[in-house]
Amino acid sequence: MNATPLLDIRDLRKVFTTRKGWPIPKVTHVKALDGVSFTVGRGEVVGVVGESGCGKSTVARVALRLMEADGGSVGFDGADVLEASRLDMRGLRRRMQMVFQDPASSLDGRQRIVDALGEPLKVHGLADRSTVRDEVARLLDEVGLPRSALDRYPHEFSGGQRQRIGIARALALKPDLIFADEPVSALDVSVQAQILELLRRIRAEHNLAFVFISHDLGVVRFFCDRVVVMYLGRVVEVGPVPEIFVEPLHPYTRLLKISSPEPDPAVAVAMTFQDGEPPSPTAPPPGCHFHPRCPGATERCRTEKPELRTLGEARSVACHHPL
Amino acid sequence: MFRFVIKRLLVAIPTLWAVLTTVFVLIRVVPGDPTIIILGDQASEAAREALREKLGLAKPILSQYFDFLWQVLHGDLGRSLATNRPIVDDVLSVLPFTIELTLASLLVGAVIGIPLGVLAAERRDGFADWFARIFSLAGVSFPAFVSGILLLMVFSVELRWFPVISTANTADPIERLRALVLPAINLGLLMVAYVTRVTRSGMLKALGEDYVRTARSKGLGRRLVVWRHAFPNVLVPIVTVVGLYLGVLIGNAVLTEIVFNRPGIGKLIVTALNQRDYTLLQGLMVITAFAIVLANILTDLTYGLVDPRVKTS
Amino acid sequence: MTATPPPLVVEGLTTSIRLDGRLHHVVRDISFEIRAEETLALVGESGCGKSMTALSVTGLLPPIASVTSGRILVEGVDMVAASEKTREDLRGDRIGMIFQEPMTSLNPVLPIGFQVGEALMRHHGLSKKAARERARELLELVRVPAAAERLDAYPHQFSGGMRQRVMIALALACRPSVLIADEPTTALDVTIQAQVLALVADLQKREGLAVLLITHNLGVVASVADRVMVMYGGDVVESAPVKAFFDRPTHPYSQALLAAMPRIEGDGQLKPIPGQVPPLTEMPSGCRFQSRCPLRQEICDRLPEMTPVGGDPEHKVRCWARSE
Amino acid sequence: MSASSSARRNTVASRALRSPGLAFGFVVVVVMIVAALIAPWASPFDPDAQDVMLVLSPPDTTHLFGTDAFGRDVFSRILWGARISLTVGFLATAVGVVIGTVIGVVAGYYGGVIDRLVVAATDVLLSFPQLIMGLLLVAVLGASLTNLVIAIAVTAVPAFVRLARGSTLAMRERDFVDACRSLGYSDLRIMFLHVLPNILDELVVMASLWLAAAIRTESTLAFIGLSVPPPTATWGGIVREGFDNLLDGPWLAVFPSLAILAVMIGLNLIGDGLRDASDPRAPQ
Repeated sequence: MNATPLLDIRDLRKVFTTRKGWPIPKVTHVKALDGVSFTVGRGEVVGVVGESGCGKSTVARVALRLMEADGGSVGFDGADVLEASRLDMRGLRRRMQMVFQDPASSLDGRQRIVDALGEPLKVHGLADRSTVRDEVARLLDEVGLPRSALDRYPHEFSGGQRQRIGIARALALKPDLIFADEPVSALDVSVQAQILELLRRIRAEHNLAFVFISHDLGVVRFFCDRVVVMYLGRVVEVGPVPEIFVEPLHPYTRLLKISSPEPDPAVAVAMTFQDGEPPSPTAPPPGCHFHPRCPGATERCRTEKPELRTLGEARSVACHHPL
Repeated sequence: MFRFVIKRLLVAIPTLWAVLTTVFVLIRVVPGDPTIIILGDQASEAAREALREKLGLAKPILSQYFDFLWQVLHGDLGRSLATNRPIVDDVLSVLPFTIELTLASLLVGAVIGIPLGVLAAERRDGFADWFARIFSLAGVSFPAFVSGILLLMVFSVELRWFPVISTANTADPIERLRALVLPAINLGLLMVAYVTRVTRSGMLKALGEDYVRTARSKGLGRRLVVWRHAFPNVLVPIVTVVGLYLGVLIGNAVLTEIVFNRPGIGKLIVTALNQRDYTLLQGLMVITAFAIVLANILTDLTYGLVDPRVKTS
Repeated sequence: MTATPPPLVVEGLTTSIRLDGRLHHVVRDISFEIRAEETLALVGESGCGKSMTALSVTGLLPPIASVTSGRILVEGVDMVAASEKTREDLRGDRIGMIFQEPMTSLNPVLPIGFQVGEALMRHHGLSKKAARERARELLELVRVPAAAERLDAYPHQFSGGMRQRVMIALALACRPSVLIADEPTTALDVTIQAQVLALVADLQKREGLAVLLITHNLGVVASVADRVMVMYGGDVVESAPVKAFFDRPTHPYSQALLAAMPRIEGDGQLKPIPGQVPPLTEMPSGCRFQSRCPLRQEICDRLPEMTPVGGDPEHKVRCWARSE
Repeated sequence: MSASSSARRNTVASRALRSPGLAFGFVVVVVMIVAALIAPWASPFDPDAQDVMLVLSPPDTTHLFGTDAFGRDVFSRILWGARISLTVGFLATAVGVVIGTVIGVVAGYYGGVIDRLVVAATDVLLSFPQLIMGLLLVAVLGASLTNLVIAIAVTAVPAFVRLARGSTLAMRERDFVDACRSLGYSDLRIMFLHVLPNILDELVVMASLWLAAAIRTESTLAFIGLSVPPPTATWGGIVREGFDNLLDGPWLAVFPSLAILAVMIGLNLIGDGLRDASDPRAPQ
C-alpha cells in the first residue's frame, strides 16, 4: 500500500490568462489549478469530480503536458513528467493515454479506423505494414467492435461506438494509466452503461490505472476506487468510494451529493435555496473558496485557507470544520 | 468612449510604423536601380547622379529611412518628382472626390445589399433568393473596369442619361451628384454582392438560433422576429465584411476613377505611375495604407456599437 | 367541484418529418392531459420524440416537421386547427417555454429587461415603461439578485444558472397556465440544477402552472414530477404516477433504463441495454423496442395498445408481454 | 445518427456533381484552359500580325471578333491572351497558397510569439489595398511574367496565412490535436498529416476564389498598362485599347471583357459550389 504511487501530482498550478474587452483588452487571470495534489496507485481508479470550471479537466491536460504547468510536479513511475525531455516524453506518452469526452472531435474525420488506430502503432514501432491490420482488428475486438469496422470512417459510427474507438486508440500503446475526461457524459444512459461496463472489464484485464474525470457522482460511484473532489482549482476532499459519498466530510461534497438527483422519489433532491451563484473563478473569495455557500462558515473560513489534512484512514479534507 | 478611441489609436501606432517601413523597403531596397527605371537605361551617368542626389539616394540607407519617418511624422510626404509640388497638397486636393465616391458606394452596398440579403434568407430558395444569388455572382465576377465600361456604354453613350466626361469637379451640387451616380453604382456593385452574401448567410444562421425560437415562443410575429431579434445579430459580420473588403474597394476606386475619368487618388496613382514619379507613388502608398488602418479602427469601434458583448465584457 | 378543463390536453398527437420525400412518424399517437399545479415528465433517450412533442405543443417545430394528426388543446383552444395568428396570440401568453441551453436561448444583443418584458408589450399592450417595471418584478420573483440594476445588462453578463432564471421570468411574464420545460437543467451543474428545479416547483405552486417537463434524467423525474410518461422511438411505452413508476416499473424498456442508471446509493452495479436505437428510417413495425427487448415474441410485430396494469387505471403499459 | 452522417458524407461528391452551378463553372473554366493550350494551333491569325488595311474593322466571318487599331485579329489575340491570364493566375495562386498555408498552419499550431509576429505581419500587408500593392510591385520590379506572378502572389500570401491560421486554431479547439499529441506524434506529423487534410476543403474553396481574384488583378494591371508589355496580347490590354476607342470600335472592349467575365463567373461558381458541397448546412 505504501509503495511509490504510479502517478504523483504535487502542488500543481496552472493560471489561465484571458484577454477580453474592447477596444483594449483587459487581462484576467484564472487559477485553474491552485496547488492540486493527489496520487494514483498502480491499477487504481481515481475519480476527479467537481462542477464546470473547477479545473478537473485541466489536471489531465497539464499532467500529460498538453499544456505547460505553471508550478508543481507530476511524477510518473519515478520520472518527473514536467521536466522530461522531448525524447523521454515520447516514452512517457506511450504509458499515459487519454480518452476524450467527445470522440467525434478527438478522431481525425479523414482517417479510416485502421489508420487512426494503426498510426500510433507504427509511430511507436509496435507494428509494421504487414501486422498492423491484425493488430488493429485485435484492438477493435477488445472494445467490442467487429473487424468490418477497420475500413470505415469515424462518422459512420454512433456516439457509443466512436467512444469505443477512442478507448481502443488509448489502449493501442498498452499504457499503464489512462486519463478519461468525461468519457460517458455525452452518451445516453443505455449506451453510457455499455461503455462503463467496457471500461470496467478493460481495467480488470490490463490492471490499468485511471484518472476518471466526471461531474456525475453516480458514474464515479460505479467505476472509481477513490475520489478527489475539486472546487475552484483546489482539492477539497479525497476519500474512498463509497464512504466519501455515504459520509462526506467537506460541506461541498455533501452539497454535490444531495443535489444529485437519484431515480428514487424517496431520496429526492434536496431543493433548498442555497441562493447565490458559485463565485467567479476570476475572483475567488478569500480564505476557503466555498465559504460564501457554506452553511457552517465561520470567521476563520473567510480569512484562512484550509489545508488538505488527513482525517482517519485514507481520507483527507480541506475544511476548518469538517462534518 | 473617448478614452477607448485614444487607446485604440495608440495601439495602431506600431502598425502605422510597420506600414511606413514596408513602403520604404519596397521603394528603396527592391532590386534594380530606381534611376534606371525612372530615366530609362539610355540616360547618362551624370543625369542619374543628379537624380540620386535629388531623391536623397546618395545618403546612407539608414539615414534616408529616418529622414523619411521624420518627414511623415511632420505631415510631410515630400515633393513630387514630376511637378515639384508638395505631395500632401496634391493628395488633399483630390482626396474629397475619392472619399465621396467610396462613401456613396458603401451606401449603395448597404441600401441594396441588406434588404436583398434579408429577403433571400427569409424566402430561402424562393425568387428573391435566386435573384440575390445571381446578382451577387455578377457583383463578384465583374472586374470594376469591365462593369464601368459597360455602364458607361449603356447609360452615357447610348442613353445619354449621364455625362461621359466627368463633371465631378464642379461647384454645382446637382451636377456633382449626377457625376457621382454611375461611378458609385459601379463601385457599389461589389459591395452589394458582399453585403448580400454575408447578410443572407448571417440571417440564415441567426434564424436557426435558439434565441429566435425564444422570440417566437413569446408569440412575436415574423417581422419583429426577423428585424428585432435576428437582424441585429448579423450586424457584426456585415461590419466585418465591409471592413475586410475596404482594401478591394479602394483598389476598385482606382479603376472606377480611370474609367469615368474622375479626379481622385486613383487617377493620381496612374499619373504617378506613368510619369515614374516615385516620391508621389510613395506618398500615395502611405496615404492609402493609413486610410485602411483608419478604417480598421473605425470597424473596431463600430463593433462596440453593434455588439454589447464587445463593449461590456 | 369546479369542472374547469385541464390547461393542456393532447389527444392522439402524431408528428412526422419528411426525409427524402418520405414521411416518418417521430411522435406516434400520444395523448395526455396536465392539470393545474401538476407536473408531467416525458422521459426517454435522444431521438425518442420527447422534444418533438414539446415543439409540437408550442408550434415551434422545425420546417421539415409537422403535426400530421391529433388535437392540442390549450385552455380549450385547439392549437393544431387554429390560425397562425391565434397560435401566436397563445404562445407566450397562455403557454410559456424554457429551453435546454440558457447560454443561447437569450438574444445576445438585447438587454435582459427588454427581453423579459417584451411578451407583455406584445400580448397585454403594456407600455415600454410599464413592461420594464414588470420585468423588474419578474426578475425579483425568480430571485435574480439586484434585479433593478440588471435590467439593462446583457445575457453574457449572467452565469448559466442566472440566465435560466431569466428565461423562466421571460416565460412566465404573461402568467401563462402552461409551462413547457425542455431539458431545462441539462446544461447546468448539479447544484445549480437543484436551485432551478426548486424555483420552478415554487413558482408552479404560486401560479398554479401545468408543467410539461421534458428530460432524459430519471433522477430529475423522481425529484419533481407527479406523473411520468416514458417514450421510445416516438411511442409512449409506459405512463404512470411517479411513485407507482419507480415502485413497479413495468415496461421492459423502463426497467432496463432504470437498471442502466448509475446511482450514488445502492450496490454500485448497473446493467446496460444491449444494442442501440434503430435509425428513424429502419424502425421495426409494431413495437419499436423489440430489437433490443429480452421479452420479444412473434406478436411484437403488431403495436400493442396502452393497457392498465396492476389494477391501477393510471398506470398503463404498451407491451404484449406485460398485458394481463 | 450514424446513418444520417454517413449519408451526408457520401453525398458530398454526388452533391458537387449534381450542382448545376459547379458543373457549369467547371465546363467554362476547362474550355478556357483548352483554348489557352491550343492557341498556337487554333488561332486563325498571327496575334501580332498588323494589317493597316483592316484597322478597327467590325466582326465578320474572317475576323470573328473584328480587328484592333493596328488591324490585328482580336479573336486570335484573345486566345493568346488567355495564356497570359491563366498562367499568371494559376502560378500566383499556387505560390500564394503554398507559402501562405505553411506559414498559417505553423503559426496557428504553435501560437505564442511566432503567431503574434505572423499576425502582425499579415495585418501590415493587408493594410495595403491588394490592387495598389500589386501595382506598386510591378511598377518597381518591372513588368514581366515572373514579376506579375510575384506581385500577385505577394498579395495572396497574407490572405491564405489568415485562413490557414484561423482554420488551424479551430482544429486545435477540437480534441483531436491533443489526441495526436498524447499519442506521441511529432509536431510536423500533426500539422501536415492531420491538421492540413482537415482544413484542405476551406483552402480549396478559397483558392478557387483567389484564382478568380488573381486573374482579375492581372487583367486589371494590364488595363492600367502594367502587364506584360505590348505587343504581347493580354485580355486587360485589349479591353484598354477598346476603351480608348470606345466610340469607333466597341467590340474591341466587349469580347475580351466577355472572356474575363466568363472565367470570373466560372471560377466563382466553382468556389461557391465547392463550399456548398463540403458543408451542406452552410448557406451559400
